Amino acid sequence: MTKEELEILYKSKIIPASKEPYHFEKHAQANTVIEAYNPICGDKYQLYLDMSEGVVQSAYFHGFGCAISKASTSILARKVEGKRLEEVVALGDTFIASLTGITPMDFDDECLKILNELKNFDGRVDCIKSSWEAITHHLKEEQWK
Amino acid sequence: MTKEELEILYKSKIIPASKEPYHFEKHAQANTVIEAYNPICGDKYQLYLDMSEGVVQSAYFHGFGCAISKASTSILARKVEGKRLEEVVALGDTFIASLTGITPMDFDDECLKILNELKNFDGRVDCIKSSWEAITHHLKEEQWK
Amino acid sequence: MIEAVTRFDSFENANIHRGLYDLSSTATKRYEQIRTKVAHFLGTENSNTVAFTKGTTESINIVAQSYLSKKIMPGDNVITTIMEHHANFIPWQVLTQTHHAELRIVPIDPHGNLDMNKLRALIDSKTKLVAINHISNTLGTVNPIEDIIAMAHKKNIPVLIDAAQSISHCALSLDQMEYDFLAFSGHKMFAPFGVGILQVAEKHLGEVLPYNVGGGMIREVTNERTTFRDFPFNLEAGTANISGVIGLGAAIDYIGSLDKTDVSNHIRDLTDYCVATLNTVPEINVVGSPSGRSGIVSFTVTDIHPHDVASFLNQDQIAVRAGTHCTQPLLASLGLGATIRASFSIYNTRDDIDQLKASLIALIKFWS
Amino acid sequence: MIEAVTRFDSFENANIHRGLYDLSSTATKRYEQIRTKVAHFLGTENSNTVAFTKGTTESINIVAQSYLSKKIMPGDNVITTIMEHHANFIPWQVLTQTHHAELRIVPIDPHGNLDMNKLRALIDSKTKLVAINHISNTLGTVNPIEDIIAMAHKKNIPVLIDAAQSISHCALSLDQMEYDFLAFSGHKMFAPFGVGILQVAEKHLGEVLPYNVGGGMIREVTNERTTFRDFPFNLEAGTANISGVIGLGAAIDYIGSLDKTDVSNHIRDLTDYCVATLNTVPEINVVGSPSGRSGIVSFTVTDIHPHDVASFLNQDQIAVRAGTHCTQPLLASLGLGATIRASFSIYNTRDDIDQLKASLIALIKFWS
Ligand SMILES: Cc1ncc(COP(=O)(O)O)c(C=O)c1O
Ligand SMILES: Cc1ncc(COP(=O)(O)O)c(C=O)c1O
Ligand code: FES
Ligand code: FES
Repeated sequence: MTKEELEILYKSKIIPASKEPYHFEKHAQANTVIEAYNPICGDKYQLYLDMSEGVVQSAYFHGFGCAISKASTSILARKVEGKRLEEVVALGDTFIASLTGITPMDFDDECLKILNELKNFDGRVDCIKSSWEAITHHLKEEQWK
Repeated sequence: MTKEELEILYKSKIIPASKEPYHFEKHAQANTVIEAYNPICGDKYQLYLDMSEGVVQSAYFHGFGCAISKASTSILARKVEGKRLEEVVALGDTFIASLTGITPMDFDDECLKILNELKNFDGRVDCIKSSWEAITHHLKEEQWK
Repeated sequence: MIEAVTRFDSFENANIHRGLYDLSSTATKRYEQIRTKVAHFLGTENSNTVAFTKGTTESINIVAQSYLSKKIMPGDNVITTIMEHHANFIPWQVLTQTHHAELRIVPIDPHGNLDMNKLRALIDSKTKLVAINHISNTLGTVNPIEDIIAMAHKKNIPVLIDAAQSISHCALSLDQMEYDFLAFSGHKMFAPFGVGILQVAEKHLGEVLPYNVGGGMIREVTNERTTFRDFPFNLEAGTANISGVIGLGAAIDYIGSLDKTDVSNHIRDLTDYCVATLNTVPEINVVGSPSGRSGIVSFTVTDIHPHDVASFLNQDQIAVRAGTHCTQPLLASLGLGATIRASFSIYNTRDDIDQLKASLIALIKFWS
Repeated sequence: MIEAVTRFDSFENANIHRGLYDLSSTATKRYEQIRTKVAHFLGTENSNTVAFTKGTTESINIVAQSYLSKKIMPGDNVITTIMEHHANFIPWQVLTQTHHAELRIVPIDPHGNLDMNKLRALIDSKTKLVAINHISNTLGTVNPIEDIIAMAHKKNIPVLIDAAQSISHCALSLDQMEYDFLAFSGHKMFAPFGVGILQVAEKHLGEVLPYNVGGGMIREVTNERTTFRDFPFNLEAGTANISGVIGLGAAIDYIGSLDKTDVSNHIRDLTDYCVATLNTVPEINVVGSPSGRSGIVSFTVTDIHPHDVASFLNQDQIAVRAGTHCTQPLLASLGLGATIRASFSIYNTRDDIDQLKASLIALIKFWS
């Protein structure tokens, strides 16, 4: 990625999504709270999900992190709302796999595609992945209960 | 050292001294017994000294080791007999220093000279040194008593 | 291998798992790729079973201190063998002594084979670990690891394999064995010194606690307490030997490129030829005659100390080692002070063995 | 340095302290010569005060486990500071917790200087060690080590210096200090990764027990017990990172060839210039203003996360690091999540700092 391409990505999506993230607030009454912690940098978000009948009714998040992780978590919150638990897990698995570069993903979604393009940027893949891993991991455990 | 020079050294001094070492026997009645142990190879000799009036009256040794260490200990036994404790310590210090290559030694003695020449041979310097270190170390402690 | 290491040292020298600048992220990526490579080499997809260590010795000490010391109780026992390298002997001796447990040492039979009946008799419900080498670095004996693992697992006892000598013999199917812990060193497989592997079976991953503590292996540190990352990252405190790891990666590529059966046959052939050749000289005494022997032959020469033999052979450009080979208990049990050891790799030929014999005969003549 | 390592890997690759063949004896000799070189560099003739380790982290863990853990009693305390690297913090936290002792943490004043009055107040007759870094790897603060040593020694308390950041600043006269333990890493002084030093004052040599156990560090092993060699050889179990040590030797030659005062002045100048330059930009916040600072400047940029700053700077070929720099307790005490850190070596120039400023200004504009 050239510096120019990078600047376009940041300007068009990352900075806006991180400056005005979707549902960025503590949502204490949520029935599921998941912590997404990135041990590499120490950044941390709380994900607040309201789940009923196996569906994510609403998703909020709050915490501290870089622009990439904030944008990624913001996109995550928007994407998972209205999805069934299994759908969220499937999406999470596919998206995380796409970040390894081994399994490509069919991106009909512009935002996910941009995140994916950043996977090789300066060792920042964990910034993209952290919240996705936390939610996928948590919901998988939920499924087994 | 060429292989030829080495063979001459071995043939003339090392092998004979190791095949028929001087005073090579257990000497249980000796009043001073010193262990010379080389942790690199596990070889070990007992040095049996009979000391009286600050003079080494007799020196014997016994144990297991390579030709170099046996020759070296044999030479040691012969050299220390009749010497005063301080003389043995001084000789030991000088000889050990000569093996580091830093402090040269004036060798009027043919046997010590040959041992010294072997100091760079194949990492065997500990074989030469081990008994000398043991006796010098022990007698120094003796002096402090 | 050397090329890989030099390239890294020159152009890509950067700390891993630390900063987020380009160099560093390249280093992290290569480091983790090599972890995956090692995992595949060992027959697993799960690269999180693989920790980088300083070498076999550190790997085994980690199992002793960070795994077993938390489990072992007074009266328990650990089983090892008389033919172990000190690295797989002293850690268990020290551990059992400090925990008032017992070290049980499996002997060998007169041929140098492990005494399997004795092993069977020594394993009991108080056994907490069986620690054994795959190939003896002094006798060359290839131990029946699969049988031993089966025997131990029947009683739910974990098995540690010291694969220092076997890791370069890829044909020995380490990758199909169900060991619990595997330890080896890079330098035994043409990688640099000072890097090694501890592999842990999935079921024990949560039981291996941190060893060194410090940067890079933590989740969170407060004034009051620290939480640690999971295995293998909980073991990798401080700056890693990155060029060592990269050299290890190159070594695995190299070994992987060889034909397993060819290598194995070649080394077996040299070993057998060496034994047969040395046995033709009456003054040469080959140590042991185990039913499986690979890559290593120890011997002594009547009336000439092993170190003298080795020094003269080195003069003839024949690189053998003399000494106890860090197996003092074994040599003591054989009544030997030291041996000369010839070891073979893919580079050697039958010619080398003929030269060895010729040099030995010349030396014996010279000495007499 | 790279040349020295490659030469070794290519031609002289042989295990040390083991076999007695030519290659190996050359390797042993070079290894021991480098031990002497390190000792001289640190101002002592006694090379037996110098142990080779994996790095600062391992050196400090050794002092914690192999020295202090045998001495510390419930109710005792260890003193460290809030500005330590995790490598000099977690080992003491873990040790004091497992021994029911107390970890006492010296705070900093608002400028980022160590609070010497607090330190004085915290030292008491139950203090078993003071462990402190020479230069903070996050703030750049140069600590008054001599004063601290004098204060501790008055009460007979040993002092460990983490010199990871100061070892390349030869002008800081480490070689004239009377510390009890000194730890540093090769990679901070242009040597390879994965090698470091633990130096121990003569009076404590007998008190540092083995850490890893195995080959190369023993006197004698029997089935029943093992006797160990003396320090430093009792610590060097297993095959050493020989090429790392050789690289360390080359690095010391290199550092030794520099003019101490020049290096020191150059780095101080860059540090001061960096602080002054960054302070001209309102959105840039330099962390701390200690009275002595050398080689390191941490800062943040208003409204831009440090990792985003670092990534953009890296695009401009400016290598800075973002994160907690393995000093989470320090950052928490400052109320910061992370910082960007610029660090300077002899290679840097004022130009680099001007470029840093220009890149930062461009980024701030881009981001707004
Ligand atoms: C002050 C300080 N202490 C300790 C360390 C740890 O050194 P290493 O990772 O080489 O063990 C570092 C560097 O990373 C450091 O800067
Ligand atoms: C069987 C065996 N175990 C352990 C070791 C120790 O390996 P390292 O010195 O690399 O830790 C060796 C080699 O020296 C060995 O041959
Ligand atoms: S830097 Fe912490 S999540 Fe991106
Ligand atoms: S080989 Fe042991 S003393 Fe010479």
